[in-house]
Amino acid sequence: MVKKIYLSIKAILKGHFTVLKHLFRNSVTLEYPEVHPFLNHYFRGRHVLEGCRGCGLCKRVCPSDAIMIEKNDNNYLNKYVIDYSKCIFCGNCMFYCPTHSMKMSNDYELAKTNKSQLLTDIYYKGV
Amino acid sequence: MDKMVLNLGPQHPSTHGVLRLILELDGEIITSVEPEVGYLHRSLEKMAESKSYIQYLPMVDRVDYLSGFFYSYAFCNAYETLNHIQVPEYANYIRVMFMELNRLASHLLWLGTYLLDLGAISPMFYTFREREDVVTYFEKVTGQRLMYNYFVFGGVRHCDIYLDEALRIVDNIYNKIDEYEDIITENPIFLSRTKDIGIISKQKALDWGLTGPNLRASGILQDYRSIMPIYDDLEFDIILSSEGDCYSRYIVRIYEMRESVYIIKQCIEYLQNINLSNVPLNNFYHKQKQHEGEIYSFVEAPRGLTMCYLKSVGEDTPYRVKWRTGSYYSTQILKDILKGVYLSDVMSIYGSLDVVLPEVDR
Amino acid sequence: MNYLLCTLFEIKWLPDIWAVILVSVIGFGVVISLLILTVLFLVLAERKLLGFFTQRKGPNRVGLWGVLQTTADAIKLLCKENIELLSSDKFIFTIAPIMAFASVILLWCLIPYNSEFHLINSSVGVLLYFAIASLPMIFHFLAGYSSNNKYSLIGSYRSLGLTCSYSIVLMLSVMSVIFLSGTMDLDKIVLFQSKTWMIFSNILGFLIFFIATLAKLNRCPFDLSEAESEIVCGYHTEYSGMRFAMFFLGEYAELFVMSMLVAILFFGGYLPPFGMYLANAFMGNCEFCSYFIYFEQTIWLFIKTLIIVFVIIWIRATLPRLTQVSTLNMFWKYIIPISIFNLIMIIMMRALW
Amino acid sequence: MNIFEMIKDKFPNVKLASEKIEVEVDDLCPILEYLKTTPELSFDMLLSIIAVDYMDKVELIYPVISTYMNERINLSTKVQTDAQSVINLYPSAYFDECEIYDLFGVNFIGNNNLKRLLMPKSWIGHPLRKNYELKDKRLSWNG
Repeated sequence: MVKKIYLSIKAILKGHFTVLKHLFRNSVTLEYPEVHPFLNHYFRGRHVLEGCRGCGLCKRVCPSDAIMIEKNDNNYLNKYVIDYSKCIFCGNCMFYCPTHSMKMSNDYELAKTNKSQLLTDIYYKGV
Repeated sequence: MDKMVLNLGPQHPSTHGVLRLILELDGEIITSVEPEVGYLHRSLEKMAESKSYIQYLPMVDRVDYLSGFFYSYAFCNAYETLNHIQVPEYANYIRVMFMELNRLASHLLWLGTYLLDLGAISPMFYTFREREDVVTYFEKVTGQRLMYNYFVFGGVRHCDIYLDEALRIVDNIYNKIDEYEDIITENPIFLSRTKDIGIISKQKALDWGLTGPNLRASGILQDYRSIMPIYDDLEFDIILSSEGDCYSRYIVRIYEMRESVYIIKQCIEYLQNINLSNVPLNNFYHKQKQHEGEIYSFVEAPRGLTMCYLKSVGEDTPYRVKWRTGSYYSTQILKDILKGVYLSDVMSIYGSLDVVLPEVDR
Repeated sequence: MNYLLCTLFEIKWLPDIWAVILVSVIGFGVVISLLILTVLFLVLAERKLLGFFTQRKGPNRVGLWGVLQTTADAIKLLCKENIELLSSDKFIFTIAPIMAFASVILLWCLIPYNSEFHLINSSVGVLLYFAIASLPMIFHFLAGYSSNNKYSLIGSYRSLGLTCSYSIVLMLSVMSVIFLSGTMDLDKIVLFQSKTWMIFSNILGFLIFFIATLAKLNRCPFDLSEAESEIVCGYHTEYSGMRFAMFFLGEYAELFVMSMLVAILFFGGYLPPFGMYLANAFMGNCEFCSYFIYFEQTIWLFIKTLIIVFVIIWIRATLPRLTQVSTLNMFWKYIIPISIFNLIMIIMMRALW
Repeated sequence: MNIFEMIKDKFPNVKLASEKIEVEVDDLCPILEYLKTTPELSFDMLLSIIAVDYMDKVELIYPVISTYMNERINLSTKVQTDAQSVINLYPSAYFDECEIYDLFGVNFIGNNNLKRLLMPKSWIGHPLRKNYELKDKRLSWNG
């Protein structure tokens, strides 16, 4: 009985001092709007499209049907729209692109005030 | 005497998601329990029937967002068995390493939230601090924090994994587990909340289909890792505990984390000795004829045995995909073991089973 | 206080009765402003400390180091709508938070802040204190009962059950202090400790009193009546806006005032720890110094209180929550016998001297 | 001795098909009971119940494992709309049977508390059936 009480008091004190130890450690908080997290180049953020030929493979592998490709009369790419309200950032369009023209950047701040703004045409038409 | 019907959930702070328990209370003693699930149903099984294998692969991570690699593995393995694709050995090691890291992250999250349920505040932040390391490492390698889409049919996406960082993370976690144990394991209040609470006997555990750490805490030696071929070359112990109460489930998970660290270190040791720089990327579009057949693919996930049943009739899309998950059965057992316990023990029992609701509803 | 009153009587500005009222109102105003300031500080301190304990930074956005965070929160709560359930008992629902807060204010008036400023000076101060200190709990129960929510009801009967367990222990350990000092006047209890603090002669009594205080304050590990992981928020689940703020402020005010009582009963209250006032040590025995001592006394009391508050927050950061059953078990099976034993030992000690 | 042969001795109607043992609907409960209660087999855990819709029939697959032998066998049976419930043998089948009742419309005789588990209580139709129309207007959440 006495031993049990002694052990429990010892355990409680041990726990308390372990917690107290953390008082003197540096904080691990990342103060977000001022400090941005480090992102590797594998990060899957907003899409960047360069040199696309419009083969449409990305449309076929997209699990959430978020890609809309529009071609003009000469069979050239006219519009490449990604619906960010549907996109789940799985990266399939990037991984399976045969020409490696789809890239995903480190930009992750994608919030918009209006749902229609989420339909983004990312095709880079040149100057 | 009138009984009070208490509706615990689906928006309760500690049901970890959207479980709804309809409890009938006599004072503070529970007389009957009815778990209601389905608030998070995303029809992942129906979706499989209209998506090609490659389209379905990113969805698989979403069966359980806390341990996505296991489900990716189960599905990839099913597809590879179906189409007889050989997975290179290095890819298997990378898979095991990532799965075990995922197990660590999942168990750490469980530990923090379980103690938060019991009322201890700081351990949650400590475990999240370590989990953050693991998740940031995943983000660095795979590109996202929870929905990895990293395992592909026939291997992994790329082999640019930062082994030194992984080694640093697991070493750190191994030391920190001792620190958690200092705070918690011998604490008399924690013991009074968990010892002899929510006892699941061997027979009950088997009857209700418990698997994983919950089953091993009841004293039954059943770990699917011991017969999985990818774990063949790795040494590890299976943790067993005999009491079957909340405390032994806690202890089993704590020791399992240590075992995971041990496994990861073996994988890292192997991977450091081979040259991974010339391995080609594994991003090509499979447009081959799918074989016919039905595959049962198993993996030992953090929350129990996970089975992926895949039936193919040779089409581009699976004919039927069925997920068997551990939490589904851990939720069911609440019907039985919550009878006759106090209301304040509900959270300590439910938390100790480590239920994650997306896995239940799929 | 008496000094101020005498001066007013002497200069004959006002009729005597008005002078008495004026002095009381001034004293009350001082206490109230002290209370509000302390609570605003205390809420911030708790959040900051819990942040530091868990390697976070705590609130640091509003004002420098987040000092205005609680003020901003209070303003937000004041502006919020008071949501009222149709099925709740309106009168009790409205009156409970007000009364709970009022009784805590009353507690603050009973504390001797220094040797002069003692708003309600009674010869049975300790008894009066505990009589009033049991009030907030009743209103917590009424709040939970009247809000017609099952979680609130469970929370309120849990807090009743908790009262059954701690109140006897609390009184028994206070009895040991009373027996040792031979008085119930808080001022005299403080002065009794001018040689040695009560904690050295009554360490067991202190430990028991401290545990019972934690239970009385609904603090961890006894926060089972508002255990957010089990019964959402306990008795104030249905409260919002200013009514919730009343409970919230009342809780922190009670935390501080109970810690002050611990400091008064066991740590020599406003007396300095070295047996000598710093003002005296640095300035000698001058006329001005004696005024300065009053401030110093208050500062000593607050420093002691803050150390106790720190320990309470530290405990909150570490320990998990007890259950209702184990709390009752612990108090009735272990702590009550120990405290009776302690009381008998104290009486024997007193008789032998 | 092979498990299949042991079953075959007792119940001659079973067939072995690649990874599963095909049994008649009426034989299912007796076979499961035999597998569970025979001490040298003791298949004590039902992993799951898998239902596959073949338009005309629903196939139910019962993977049972024995923690004693570390073995797994899959029993399969084909039903129209009614199947025998196994919750008396394996209580863990309760959720599975509810789910199959919900998503496939198979009625389990012997399970008195069948309910819609995952779909809303008022849902019409059984979504995992192959002939289920995906044009339900309740599914068009996107407006």
